[in-house]
Amino acid sequence: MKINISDAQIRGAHVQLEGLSKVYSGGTVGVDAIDLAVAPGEILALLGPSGCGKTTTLRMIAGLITPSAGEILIDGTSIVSLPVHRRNLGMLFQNYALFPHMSVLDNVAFGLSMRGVAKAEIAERSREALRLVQLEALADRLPKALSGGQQQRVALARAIVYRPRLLLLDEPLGALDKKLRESMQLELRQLCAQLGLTMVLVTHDQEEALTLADRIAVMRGGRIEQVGLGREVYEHPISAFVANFIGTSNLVDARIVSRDGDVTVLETDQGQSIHSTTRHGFALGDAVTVSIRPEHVTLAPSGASASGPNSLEGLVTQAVFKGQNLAIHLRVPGGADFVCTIPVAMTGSAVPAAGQIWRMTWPADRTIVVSRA
Amino acid sequence: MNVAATPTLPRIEPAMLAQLLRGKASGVALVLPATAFLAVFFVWPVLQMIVLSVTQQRVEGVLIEGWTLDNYLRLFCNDLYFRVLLRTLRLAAASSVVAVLLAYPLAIAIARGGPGLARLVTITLVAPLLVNVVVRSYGWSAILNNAGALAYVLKATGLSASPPALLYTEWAVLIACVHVYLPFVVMPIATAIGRIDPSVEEAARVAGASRMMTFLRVTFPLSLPGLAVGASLAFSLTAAAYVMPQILGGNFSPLLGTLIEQQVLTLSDWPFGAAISTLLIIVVLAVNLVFIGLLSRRFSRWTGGAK
Amino acid sequence: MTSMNRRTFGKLALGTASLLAAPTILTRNAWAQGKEIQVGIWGGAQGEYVRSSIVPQFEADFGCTVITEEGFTLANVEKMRATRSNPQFSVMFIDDVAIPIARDEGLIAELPLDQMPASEMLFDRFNFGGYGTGLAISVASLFHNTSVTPPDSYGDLWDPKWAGKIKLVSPKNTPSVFFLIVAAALKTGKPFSEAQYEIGNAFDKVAELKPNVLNIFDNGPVAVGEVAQGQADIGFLELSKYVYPYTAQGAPVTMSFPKEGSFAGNNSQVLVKDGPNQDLAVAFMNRMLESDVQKAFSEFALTAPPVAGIEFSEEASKYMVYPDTAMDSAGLFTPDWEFVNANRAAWTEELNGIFSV
Amino acid sequence: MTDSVISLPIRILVLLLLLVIVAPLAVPMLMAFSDTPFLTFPPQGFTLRWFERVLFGPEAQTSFLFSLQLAFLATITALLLGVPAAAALVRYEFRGRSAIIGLMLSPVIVPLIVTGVALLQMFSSLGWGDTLTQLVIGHAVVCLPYVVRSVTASFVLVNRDLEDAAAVMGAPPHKVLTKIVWPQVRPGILAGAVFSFVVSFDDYPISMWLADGRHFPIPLYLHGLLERSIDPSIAAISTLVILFALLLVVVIEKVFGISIARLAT
Repeated sequence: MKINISDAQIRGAHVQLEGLSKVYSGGTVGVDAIDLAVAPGEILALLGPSGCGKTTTLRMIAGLITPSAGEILIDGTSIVSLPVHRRNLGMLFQNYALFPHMSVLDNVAFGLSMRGVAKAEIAERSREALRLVQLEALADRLPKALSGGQQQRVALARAIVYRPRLLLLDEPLGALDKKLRESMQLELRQLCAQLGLTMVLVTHDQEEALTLADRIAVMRGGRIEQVGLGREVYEHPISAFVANFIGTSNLVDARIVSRDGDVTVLETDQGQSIHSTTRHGFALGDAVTVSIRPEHVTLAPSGASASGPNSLEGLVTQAVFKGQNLAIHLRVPGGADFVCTIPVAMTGSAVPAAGQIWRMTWPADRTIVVSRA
Repeated sequence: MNVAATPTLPRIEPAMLAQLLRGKASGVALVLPATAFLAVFFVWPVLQMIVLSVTQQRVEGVLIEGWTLDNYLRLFCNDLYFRVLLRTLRLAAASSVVAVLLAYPLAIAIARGGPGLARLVTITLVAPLLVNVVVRSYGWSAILNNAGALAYVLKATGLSASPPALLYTEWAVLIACVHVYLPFVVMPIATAIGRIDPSVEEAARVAGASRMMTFLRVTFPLSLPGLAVGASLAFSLTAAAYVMPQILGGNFSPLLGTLIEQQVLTLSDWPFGAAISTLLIIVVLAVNLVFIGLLSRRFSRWTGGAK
Repeated sequence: MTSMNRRTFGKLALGTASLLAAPTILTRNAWAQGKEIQVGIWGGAQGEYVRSSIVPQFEADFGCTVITEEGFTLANVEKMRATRSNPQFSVMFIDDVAIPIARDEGLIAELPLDQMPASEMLFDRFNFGGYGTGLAISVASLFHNTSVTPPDSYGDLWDPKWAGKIKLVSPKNTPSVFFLIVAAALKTGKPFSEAQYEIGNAFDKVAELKPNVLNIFDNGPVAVGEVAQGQADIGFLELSKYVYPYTAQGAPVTMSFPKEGSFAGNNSQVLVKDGPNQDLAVAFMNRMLESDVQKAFSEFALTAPPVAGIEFSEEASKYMVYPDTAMDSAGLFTPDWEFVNANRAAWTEELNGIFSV
Repeated sequence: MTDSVISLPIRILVLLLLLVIVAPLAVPMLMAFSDTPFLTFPPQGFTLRWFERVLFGPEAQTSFLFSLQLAFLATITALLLGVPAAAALVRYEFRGRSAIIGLMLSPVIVPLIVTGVALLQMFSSLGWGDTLTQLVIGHAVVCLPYVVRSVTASFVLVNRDLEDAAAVMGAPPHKVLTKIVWPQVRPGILAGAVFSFVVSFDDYPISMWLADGRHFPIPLYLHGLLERSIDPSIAAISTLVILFALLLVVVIEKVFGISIARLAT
C-alpha cells in the first residue's frame, strides 16, 4: 500500500485541557488548573515569559511530565494515563534534538520503525517526508553536517512522517536567525494547513505567535490570562500584562470617573482626563490602566489645537529611525513616558526632534481600558 | 587594570598564563612533566623488568644470566599457561560485560535521577572503595560459603534447603571482581549519559519509542565512549587481579596475576614472572587497543569534528 | 652511591637527642648510641611481640633505634634481593627454607657466633651452618574442627568420606612442601627422609586427593578460623603457631599428629650482608636468643625455643615440642631445603596444573 | 523540568544493586560486634572491644594517619602532573599526542605487583629518595591514570565561547582561568582527586615493596592483622574506614561545595 503524506489529508485532533495542574514536589505550582481547547487543524500558541508554565503545559500534553491533577483529552479520550510513546504525537524541540548517531534518513525513519512498519515502506515514507521538507538530497548525511535550518526541517520530517494528529512545538525556531525563522514560520503554517495537523506551539516571542498561530493563549504564573485570535488579543488585551506582552503599549494608570453611554471618562494619576469608547467591564471608581498602541498616536507641533478628547503634550526625548517607522519617545509632565510610531512617509518636513515639545492625540476608540498590572 | 585590586598576583603571572593558554609549544610544556615522570618512574623500571625476562632464568633454584628465550618457551611448552591465559581472558571479558550490564541502571540513576538518588548511588559506590580489597573479598567469602550469610538467609527464609556451592568457584571470583571494579565502570558511563542532551531521548519517546527502545536505540549508542572506558578498565583490572582468585576461587581458578604473584613471591623466579607479566601486558594492551579503537572510531564519526 | 640523605640526617639528629636524654647508658653500650638498624620481622603474634616488647627494651638498653618491618619469609628474601646493591635491612627474619638460597646468592653474611654469647645454648641443629639461627620452632601437621575425629594416618585423607572437606595448603606456603613429602611417602611407603627425593614421581597420588579438597588456602589463620567455623573438617597442613593461638582462645580447632610423623617449621634470623651497623645487628640477634627473651617470646607465640635450658609452665608446654629430644621422639622432620629449592618451581607448576580447573 | 525520568522498576533494580554492593561490607561490619575471637556469621554476642582495640591501638592509628598523609600527597602529586597534562591533551594538537594518552593510562594495565618491585629495584640501585618520597612516587604513578581520565573528560566539556566572551569583556588570561575554566573543570578534577585518593588509600601491591616500618600504610597493617589471626578487629577497622569515607563525603560537600553526585556528571 502506498501512502503519500501530502495526499493524505489528516483530520487534526481536537485537544482539550481540563483543570490541568502541575505542582512540583517542592510545592511550587508550575501550572494552575488551566482549561483550554484546541480545534482540529488549529494552531494554538502558548505565549508568555519564561516560568509562566507554558512549557510545562506542553510537556504534560506530550506526556513528559505527569500532571498533578486535571485531564488531557484528545478527541474526547483521556490520554493522561498513556505513556509518552503511545500518544502518537509529533514534537519539535528548540535544539532540534536530532539523533546524532543516525543519518538524516534514519532520524526520519525512527518513528516508523518504532511502529513496526515494514522496512520497504519505512524507506519510502521517510524519503517522502524528506522530499516534503526539501532535504531528500541530504538523506545520508549525519545531523552534525547540516545547518540549523536544515536540522529543524529534518526534525519536522521526523515528527510528521508517522502522521501524528497533533504537533507540539517547543520554541522550535528560537535558535534560527530572523530571516530563516520567518521563512520557516510560513513553511510550517503551510505544511500544517496542507496536512490538516493540529499544532500547539510554545513561544515567548509574540511576533512568532502572531505569525504562526490562529489563536494565542497568553500565560502568566501558571494560569491562562487571555485566549483569543491573534488580532483580538492584540487589539483587546484584557490586562496591562497582555497589552505589554503582545506588541508595545503606552500604559497609563487611571481611575474611571464617569460613564456616559459608550464613553468612559478616566482621570490619570497625574490628573489628565482621557476618554475611551471601547468596551470594558469596569465600574465607576475602578483603578485601571489605559493602554494606547504607539501606532495610534498622532503627533502635532506644540500649540496646535487639540483635535479630540485625548491630547497630551510631551517633551521629545528620542527619535529613533526604524526603517519604515520613526519611533518617538516623549515625556509628559508628571513623568510618564510615551512612545509613538509614525510612518516615515508621513512625516513630511516637520520631524520631531529631541528637545522639542509635541502634542500627542489619539482616538477614543483606540483607548483600551485594561486591568492594572 | 589597577594593580592594587589584585595584590596577591605577581605581575608576571598573567603573561605567563597567557603563554600557557595560547601557543602550540605550551601544549608540549604542559604534558612534559607528567610524561617525564611516567617515563622515569614507570616505563623505565617496568622495561627493566621486561628485560629481565630475556636476560636471566632460574635453573634449579639458581639464577643464570645471559640472553635467553627459555622463559617464553616455558610459557608455551606447558598447556597450564595457555589454560590460565584463556581463563584470564574469559573472566576479564565476563567481568567487564557483567559490570557494564549492572553499571547501566546505576549510571542512569546518577546521570538522570534526582539529586537524592544520584547522591545515594555515588556514595554507595565510592565509599566502599576505601575498604581494602582483601577485606571485601573475605566479606564475599563470609556471604558465599556454605555456612555463610547467603546460606543462612536462604535457609532461614526457606527459599532453599541446600544453597548452591558458590565459594571456591570461578563464579565467586567473577562476583567479587565485578563488585570491586563496578564503580570504575559506572562513573565513565554516568559521565557519558550525563552528556547526552535529554531532549534527544525525549524526542525518541515522543516519536513512539518505549523507555526500553529509547535506551537501546538512543541512550546506549550515545554512551559508548563511557562504555569503552569503563569496560576496558574492568577488563584490565580483572585480568591483573590476584587477590580475588586466591581468596574466592580457592586457588582452583588461578589467573595470570595469581601466577605472577606466585613466581615472584614464592618461587623468586623474577625472570619467569616478568615473562608472564609481559604476556599479560601484551594481551591486555592488544584487547584494549582493538576494543577502544573500534568503539571510538565509530563514535567520532557520529559526533567528532564538531570542534 | 649513597649520598647524605634524610635518613642519615635523621640518625645524626636522633643520636644527639638520645645522647642528651640518656647519659647513664653511655657508660655501657656507648658504641651503639644513636645507631639505627632495620629489621625485617614477621607479621602475626610473633611480630607483635617483637615490636611491642623486645624492641623497646633493646632500644632502651643500647640507646639505638630499631625499625621493624613486617613481612613474610619470601617477601623478605625478595626485599634483600631488590636492595642488594644498597642494603637497607640489617637483620632479616626468614624461615630456614630460604637460608640456603640467601646464602648461595650472597645476600646474607656468616654469623660471628663468638660475639653472640647467647648462642652457646643454641641446639646444634638450629645454627644452619653458621648462616643463621633458629628463633622459634613450630610443628606443622593436620588441624581439625574439634567435632571431627582426625585420622591416625595421612593416608586416610584420601578416603572418599572426606570429599570436599579438606582445606589444602597452597604451593605458595612452605607447608606445601611437607604435603608433597607426605604424598611421596604414602606412594612409596618410604619414610619422609627418603620419600622427599621421590616427590617428582608422586604427583599421581597428589591428583587423587583432588576430589576431597574444598579449597587451597594461602592464609593460615583464615583457614584455621574457617575450620573452627565448620566450613571444612580438616586442614592439610599448617604450622602450630597459626593454630594454637585459636585453640588457646577456646575456638573449636586443634592439631593432630598422624603416625607417619610431623614437620618442623623453623623460624630463623639471618644477618644481611653489608647491611648498616653490623655490630648493632649482631647485638640484636644475640638479644633474640637470650633465655628470658626466648621464654617470654615462646610463651606468647606458643612456639618452642631453639635454645636449651628453658623451663615452661605446663599450660605453655602443652603447645610446644621441647626440648630437642622431644622433637626427635615426635618425629619432627626437616627437609633437605637445597633439594627442595632446586625443584620447587617444577613442583609448583605441577600443583598448579593439577588443581587449576 | 522533567519528572520521573527513571521508571519504578529501574529504581527498584538500582536499590537492589546498592544492597548487593553494600552486603559484603555489611556482613563484616556486623561481625565487628561479635564476641568471638574469630569472624563468624551470624555474629555471636555483642562487644565493642574490637573497636576499642583498633581505635586506641597506636599501630592502627599510626597506619591510618600515615595512609591519609600518603594518599593526600600522592593525590596532590598526581593532580599537579595530571591536570596540566589532561588540559594540554584536550586543547592542543601535537605529534605523539595519542601515544602520550596511551602512556598516561598504561599504569592500569601493568600488574601493580610488577610496578611495585620494579620501582623498589630502581630506587634501591640508585640509592635515591627516602621512603615517603618513594611511596608517594609509586602511588602517584598508579593514581595518575584516574586523574588524567577524569580531568580530560571535564576539559572536553569546557565551553570555549565562555572563555572568548570573558576575554572580550576584558578578563586577563589568569582571570579567564580562575573564573571561567576552573568552575567548569572543578567537578572533573574533584572526581579525579577522589578516585586517586581512594586508589592510593587502598593500595597494597605498591606499598608492600616500598614501605618500611616507619611508613606503614593501613592496607599493610590490615594484611599483617590477617596474617596474625582473623579476629573481628579487621571488621572493626573496615567499619571505621567506611565511617571515615562518609565523613569525607560531608567534607567534600560542605568545604568544596560540590554535591558528591556531580562526581560523575
